Amino acid sequence: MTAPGLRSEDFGARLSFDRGETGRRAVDVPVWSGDATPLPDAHLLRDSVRLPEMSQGELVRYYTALSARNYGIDSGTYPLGSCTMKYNPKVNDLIASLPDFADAHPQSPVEEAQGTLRTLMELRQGLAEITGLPEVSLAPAAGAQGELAGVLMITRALEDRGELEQRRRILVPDSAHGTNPATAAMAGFTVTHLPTAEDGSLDRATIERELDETVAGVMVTVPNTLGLWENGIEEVAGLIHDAGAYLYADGANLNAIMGRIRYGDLGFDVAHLNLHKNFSTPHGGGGPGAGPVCCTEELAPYLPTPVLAEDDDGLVQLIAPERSIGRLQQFHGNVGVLLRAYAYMRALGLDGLRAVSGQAVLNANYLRVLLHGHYDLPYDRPVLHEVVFSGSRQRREHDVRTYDMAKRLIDHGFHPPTVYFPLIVEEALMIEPTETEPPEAIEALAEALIAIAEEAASDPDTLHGAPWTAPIRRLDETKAARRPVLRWDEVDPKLD
Amino acid sequence: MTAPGLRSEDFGARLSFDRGETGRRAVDVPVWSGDATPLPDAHLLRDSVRLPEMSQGELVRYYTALSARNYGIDSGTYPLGSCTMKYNPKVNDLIASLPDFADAHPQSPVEEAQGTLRTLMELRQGLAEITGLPEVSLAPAAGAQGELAGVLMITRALEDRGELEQRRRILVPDSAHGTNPATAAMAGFTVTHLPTAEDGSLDRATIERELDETVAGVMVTVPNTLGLWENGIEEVAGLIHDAGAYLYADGANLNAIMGRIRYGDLGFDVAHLNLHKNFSTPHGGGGPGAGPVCCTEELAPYLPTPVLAEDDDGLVQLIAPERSIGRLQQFHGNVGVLLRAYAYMRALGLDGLRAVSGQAVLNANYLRVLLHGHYDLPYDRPVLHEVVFSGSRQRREHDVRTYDMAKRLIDHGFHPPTVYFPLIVEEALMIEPTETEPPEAIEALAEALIAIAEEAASDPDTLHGAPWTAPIRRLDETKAARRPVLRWDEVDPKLD
Amino acid sequence: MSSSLAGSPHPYIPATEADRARMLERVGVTDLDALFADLPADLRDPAIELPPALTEPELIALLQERAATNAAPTRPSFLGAGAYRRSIPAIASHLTSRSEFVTAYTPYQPEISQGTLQSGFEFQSVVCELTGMDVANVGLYDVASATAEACLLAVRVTKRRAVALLEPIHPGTAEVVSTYARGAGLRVDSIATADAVSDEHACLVVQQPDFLGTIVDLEPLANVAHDRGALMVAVADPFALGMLKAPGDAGADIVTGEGRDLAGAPAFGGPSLGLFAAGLPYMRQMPGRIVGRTNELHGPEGGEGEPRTGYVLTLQAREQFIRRERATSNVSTAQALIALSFTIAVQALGPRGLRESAELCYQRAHDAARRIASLPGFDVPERGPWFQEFLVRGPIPASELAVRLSERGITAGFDVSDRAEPEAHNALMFCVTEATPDAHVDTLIEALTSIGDEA
Amino acid sequence: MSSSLAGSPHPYIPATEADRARMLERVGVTDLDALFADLPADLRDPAIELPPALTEPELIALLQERAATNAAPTRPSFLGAGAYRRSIPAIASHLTSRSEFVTAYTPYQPEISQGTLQSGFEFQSVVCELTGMDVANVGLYDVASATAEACLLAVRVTKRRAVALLEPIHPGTAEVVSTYARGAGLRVDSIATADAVSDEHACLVVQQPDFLGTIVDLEPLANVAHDRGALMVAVADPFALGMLKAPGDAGADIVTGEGRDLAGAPAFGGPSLGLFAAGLPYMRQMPGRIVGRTNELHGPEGGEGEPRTGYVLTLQAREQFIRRERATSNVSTAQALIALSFTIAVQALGPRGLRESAELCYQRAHDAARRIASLPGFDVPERGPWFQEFLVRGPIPASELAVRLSERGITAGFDVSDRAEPEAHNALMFCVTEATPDAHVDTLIEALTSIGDEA
Ligand SMILES: Cc1ncc(COP(=O)(O)O)c(C=O)c1O
Ligand SMILES: Cc1ncc(COP(=O)(O)O)c(C=O)c1O
Repeated sequence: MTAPGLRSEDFGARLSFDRGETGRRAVDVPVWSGDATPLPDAHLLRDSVRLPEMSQGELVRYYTALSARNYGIDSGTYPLGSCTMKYNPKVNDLIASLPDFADAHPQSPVEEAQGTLRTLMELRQGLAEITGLPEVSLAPAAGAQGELAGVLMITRALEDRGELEQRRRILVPDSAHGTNPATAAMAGFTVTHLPTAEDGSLDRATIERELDETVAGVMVTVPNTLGLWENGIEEVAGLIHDAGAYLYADGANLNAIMGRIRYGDLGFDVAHLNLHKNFSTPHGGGGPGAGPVCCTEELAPYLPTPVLAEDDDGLVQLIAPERSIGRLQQFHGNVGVLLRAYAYMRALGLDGLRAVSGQAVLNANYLRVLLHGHYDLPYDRPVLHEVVFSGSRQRREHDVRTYDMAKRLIDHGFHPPTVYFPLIVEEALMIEPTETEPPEAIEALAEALIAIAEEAASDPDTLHGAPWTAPIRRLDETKAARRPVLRWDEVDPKLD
Repeated sequence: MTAPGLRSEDFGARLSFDRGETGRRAVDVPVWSGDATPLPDAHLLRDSVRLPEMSQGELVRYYTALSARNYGIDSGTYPLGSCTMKYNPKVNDLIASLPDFADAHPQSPVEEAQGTLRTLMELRQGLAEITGLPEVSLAPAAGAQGELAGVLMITRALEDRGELEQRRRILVPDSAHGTNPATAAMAGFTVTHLPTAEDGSLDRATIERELDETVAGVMVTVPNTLGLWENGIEEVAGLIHDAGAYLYADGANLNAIMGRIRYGDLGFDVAHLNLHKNFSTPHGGGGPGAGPVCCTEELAPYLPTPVLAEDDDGLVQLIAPERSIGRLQQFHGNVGVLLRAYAYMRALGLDGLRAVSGQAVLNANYLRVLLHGHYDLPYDRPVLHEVVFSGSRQRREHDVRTYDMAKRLIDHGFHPPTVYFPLIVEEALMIEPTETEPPEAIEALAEALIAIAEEAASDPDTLHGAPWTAPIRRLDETKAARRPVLRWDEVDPKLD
Repeated sequence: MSSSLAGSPHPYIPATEADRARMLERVGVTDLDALFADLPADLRDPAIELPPALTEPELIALLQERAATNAAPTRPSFLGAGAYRRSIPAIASHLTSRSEFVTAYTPYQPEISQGTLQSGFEFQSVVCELTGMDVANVGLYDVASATAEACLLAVRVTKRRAVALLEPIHPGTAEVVSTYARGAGLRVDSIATADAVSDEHACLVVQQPDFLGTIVDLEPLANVAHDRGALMVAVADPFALGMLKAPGDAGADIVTGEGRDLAGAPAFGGPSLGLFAAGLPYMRQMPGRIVGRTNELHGPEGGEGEPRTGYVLTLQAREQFIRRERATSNVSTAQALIALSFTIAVQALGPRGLRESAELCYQRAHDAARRIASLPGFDVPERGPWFQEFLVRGPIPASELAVRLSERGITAGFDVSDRAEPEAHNALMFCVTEATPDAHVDTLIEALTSIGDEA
Repeated sequence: MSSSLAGSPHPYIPATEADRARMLERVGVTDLDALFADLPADLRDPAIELPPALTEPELIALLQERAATNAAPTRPSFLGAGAYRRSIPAIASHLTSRSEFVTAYTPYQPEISQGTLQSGFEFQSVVCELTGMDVANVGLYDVASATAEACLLAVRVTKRRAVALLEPIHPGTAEVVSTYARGAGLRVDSIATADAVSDEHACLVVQQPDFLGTIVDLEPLANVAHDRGALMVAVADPFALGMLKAPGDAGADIVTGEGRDLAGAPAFGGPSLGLFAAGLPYMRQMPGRIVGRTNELHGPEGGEGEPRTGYVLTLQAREQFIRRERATSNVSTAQALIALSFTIAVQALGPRGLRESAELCYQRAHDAARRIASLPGFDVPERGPWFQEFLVRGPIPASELAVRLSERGITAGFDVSDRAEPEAHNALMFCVTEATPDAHVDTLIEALTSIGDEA
């Protein structure tokens, strides 16, 4: 329901830069009327900058039209596995935008920011309780930065133990998210991949074989990316510690177990959480998130700066831990996201968090049984927060790929699940409904997927061409990568 | 881009009441934990109330999906004649929602509301300057209430002159908006319609004939609803005053003349303005608006309560004028709308307001020349802020009605213009582009209308069935009126 | 400071000088002024004094400063008397701010206005449920003008020329009824008991809870009105209807109410929202716009699909733009966006949340009243069961009590000391709702205690 | 108070008891606990201490109270040092709050993510224009981590194992570079002049304006870096780039920057927004996500229409989810929504508005500095041309000056008195921008005058 030019046959061909008219402006700026200071020398200054010139109304229409070409949680079910796309309470946005919070300057004396700091302190305490890991830094800006923090903490601890030279390996399951091996590599380690056993848990024999004095740590996602409990992880923890290595938890999947079991109790030394997933802060089209890192007392001295501590006057202070790995950001992390997470934690309390994990797991299992038989289920056992099917049968029998089936789901009004991850599942279809979907939505999703499985047999071409009803059809990704066009000015108003 | 159930084949069939599930809730409410007071007697209490039961996420999705079934200014060109649908600056919403403004209690002692009152006082002064009518009440909630205020002021003035018994008629041009005669009737007058002359102005001879000692006043829209200047209105004003009657200006079309000519200077005694039109406060799907009434010193004692006045201590007070017609609302008018109007006035200043009227008029004339020859133009002369075409030719030659052409415009991505108003133009097509549309948009609108005129000849059935691309097709309005279904509970989930 | 770059277009006006030149040429005139040639030359371009234009940052700064000269929202205040601070679910303002709702106008084109229309139908449904009535419109300006319209409806239906307002009624409501009545040449009688209703009265208007906060037993009043051939108009607080009997179930023929406080912040009284609902017999006499449910003439997919449900403005033959001087009312633009917020807030609360909120409000108000009544020198005279407002008499005159509280940073309850009701004598009317912070009540009690000690 | 109606579903969780029973039956288990049977029994359901759940009104009240214990936004503050109050066009927050943007995730499905993707492409274009570079990604966490990633890129490209940071650089940036470098086993040299760049350095990192506010002539520095085979990394304030030469035009190979302040409020430092742009040769070495422009494989209307333009994530072979331990970076979720707000704000300002804002900021800061320099006892030592931050020495020690200002309700400039640069000795660094209210500057001048008088 948008106007010509905004919904035209080729909306994407005209960027803001191609719209408007020279001389138009969307806002005015005050003019300095006092004594003028001469500008710096001309060679330090620029001539001009090319930016769109649009009136305010035009610019508003352009971005409003762009928004209509997006699908979010508020549009419908968004069962993207591993991403925990759940409803984002609006009250949290309201809270984070309270002017006293939003306008706080990061260099403020702590006395002037106690409202923010006290809130973060309580969040930190809550996360310590929930993970069973008593020490926390809220600094990491996202999961991957939390991982980096955790691995660097292991580095520093080994260094202090004088074993860093020798321990150069980190073990990572083959089902892990790509950030795990990438992080280990960024921290200077080599990565050894651990295979997954038939039950979907780590292969114990391999772990026992690999664990030696060259291992710095093991990164395990719990529950794992198959949506399964990592059987015997508490025993594996013992083995790892016996070998002198550390056990790292990728806590991105905390939604399955919040309030029910704790990383610390299982023997993990350090974990990161993805607050934008489990604590329901909006994903924002790819951030901002927050990836707090939680650890044992042993690793606490290495936490990234800052951490929070109450001083004798009852003031919450920003502290650099004794042997900190250092800062991860110029300031204190994505505070606006942390405030939202705090609000979420307080809106739920312990019972609420347990209700979250209970319902999240029930929803995934409900979907599992509804789809049972229609798609291959490589690890056919009860799941936790998500379930990973395989489209192998459809590929084999009808030359229809999971990719096609995912695209077809768009025509049914759903955001597709995660596909082709975890890598160990052929034609993976990784579905995480989350607790905020009503049963009706899960049933509708199952019906759509069943219809698609039938269509794979009856009318594969409809799947190959899908989606048919989205604002745009399948795009030429190969061309995008082969002949990269990455900014306006390289493009004619109409490409090619 | 919305999920099943939200975009299903028959979205409208399921109201919020038909969604969700017994027991769900979208918010929690605190429970009283102190000493409980017994509730009043049971016969004073209700058993229950039927309302939807949805989780928060479900309710958000439902209304988000509803919003996507609407077209606003931010969606595209909205050339609804007489309604002045122009871009609504977002900064005005920000200002009206500043907590110190938004949370002000209407019964506050004036000392506690000077921020609001001072701002309203300056708005009032600005409107007095712009209309040339020195006294103003900001109380009326919309144009029609402003009209009522104005006519009642005339009533009171005549009463004080002892002529009310005798002056029972109000003259209203046949091109007037329906609120004019309806208002006159509500105020107890009989309405005499004045015909429009060939040039689109009032027929002078009729006025002269009708003006006698039974006439209380004359309501004239300036510029009129044909988008035309009311030729000789300043002379007519003299005649009216000579006859002992008052001259009322419907100022809904102020956008054409802001900063260029003033009702007071033309001889009007009283005028209302539509701030939601000319001062660009959002129309909100049908309000809230604001319809201040402005008048001469003579009529000032009759203004509706409250008016604003500064006292000796410099405090702005809310005052009841001496012989006020009384209150129009429990409190002080649509203050949130008035704050936005003030912000608009300050963002533009006099030069800006003149630029508004200049461009609004240029845009309408540009459209007039672009469409010239394609549609009949009953009053073929330069226009002010809007232009009224007629679809008579298309009706006569191709059995295509203006209604059909308007619906077809939806398929082109535009909101249709006003149709069948003013009543004196057969198959009227009343187009007001406003100054906030860029020339490109006006050209695109003209192209679409020309294409439709051609289609009327070549493919009338496509017009008869239009729109084809909207969320819903033409609705059965006759059935709606004959068998009214006006609330949930009278309806089955699926109608009929 | 003023806007920079003279001659550059204003941000709200896209056309540039070059655009303008091109358009003027096409129109065939030399400059903008030429477009205004029809206007009388001697009156054109008068001197107009307006403050200089401000850029956006200046505008925000100015109005932030201005706003700060209002009392801060954190100041304890016990004003009610027609406007009540409520806890509005956060999703209401989020959803209501969607520009598709905000920047649309009256849904003249139903095909691209189903958002406004369907939510208008939701609103009507909610209002009917709350009030216990058959039909509601999509809202009028405010409770007072809605009540005036109710009186006019009663006059049209009964052909009688007077209306009766039962005291205590909000003085603002009474005044607006008088304003509208004067135009129509009607008599307005303010009456102290229902016995005063006569066969000259088109209707009896009763406020629920009444202006002094008391819960009214509407049923006997409705019986009296009906006995005398008058309609019963209840002016009810929709929030209180979360627990109070629906006026329709107590015999009301028309129910009006103020929806603003359940839609958002008080905003110094407006935008307000007039609720208007009536019994089926009065459907075609209703003022204002009404949304009806219907279906497509032809289904989708080239007309072959099953026709889908949709919503339209209906029963328009009542309205001014068709009926003109014979319309039921002149109302056109009303308060649609506020009605949307009201609908979402009430639906978010849901059946239990609304009841619980009303009871919470009731409990908190009664608790505060009890605490005040227990202070030496203070008295809380009751006139019957009440909801959220209560009368307080202190050891000093009411107006002085208000001043003393103000000196302590507290805005006192509304001064009702000059009213006729004996309980109001020398009293301030305090309001405590579910949204009044506990700390504010504590502050009040402390202040009253110390004022009591001083007296 | 706590949430009412035990057993009733939480507002964030739709399933009711009845829903749950039905689902459990279908799944074939008796209760929720049975779903967790795989978890080690002895560790399940540990005691966890969390504060009680709050309803929405309680939550809002609590956090409003909390927020009020921060300094009010109206308190005059002259802090900069990496975070700057800016005038952000109101449309930015309006548009950024559209839930289609807010509640989407990384655009894995381009067909229903063109909103995020196309605006990502807009962002890249804006960043390239501002920095004068060829390629930008859709943003990293913040300026400091972006600069660390720039160093890692330089290391990958040059195969050298050290980086040089030219002082004065933001200490936070320097620290983060060290954090990342330590992991990669790199040396970080803090250098005072570009002469210290050697052929061991992968890059020279220079901040523009530098940490003490001075505008840097980048070109000679880039020449030195290039002479020694190092890349030139400029860490530039994108707002200052409204008037300063684009680092790309001065020879920079990589440009990073902090976008937060042009996107919205400081938010105690975050959400932040790391800008990252580079020359074409480094395209396939870039960290983070990149949007590319392409077209449909088949056009609309059953494939017959002309293929339309669209946007996709591209060059993904660099990224962790494909490349795993050989990725250019581990970054996944970044700061997309802040990048959107940045894009809209910069585009709303437009070419002239951005320049005018930068100049306004420059003029206002210089005016304030001049006024301070003229006060007896005060001195504003300059290190060269500067933008918005200036050093102030008073008649008393810097830390004491800060305390005295604080006592007068003013937050002083950032304390740089312990730095090595001679001009910073005993100085506070004050920041005045285009958004600092005039009244705040006046208050400061008054306060400094009286402090000067006392000394
Ligand atoms: C299992 C797992 N680990 C780590 C991450 C990385 O988190 P982030 O995207 O916040 O960096 C993700 C999500 O992307 C994930 O699903
Ligand atoms: C010419 C004219 N007069 C009066 C009105 C009535 O104004 P409102 O809708 O604000 O009551 C309108 C608009 O509807 C109008 O166009």
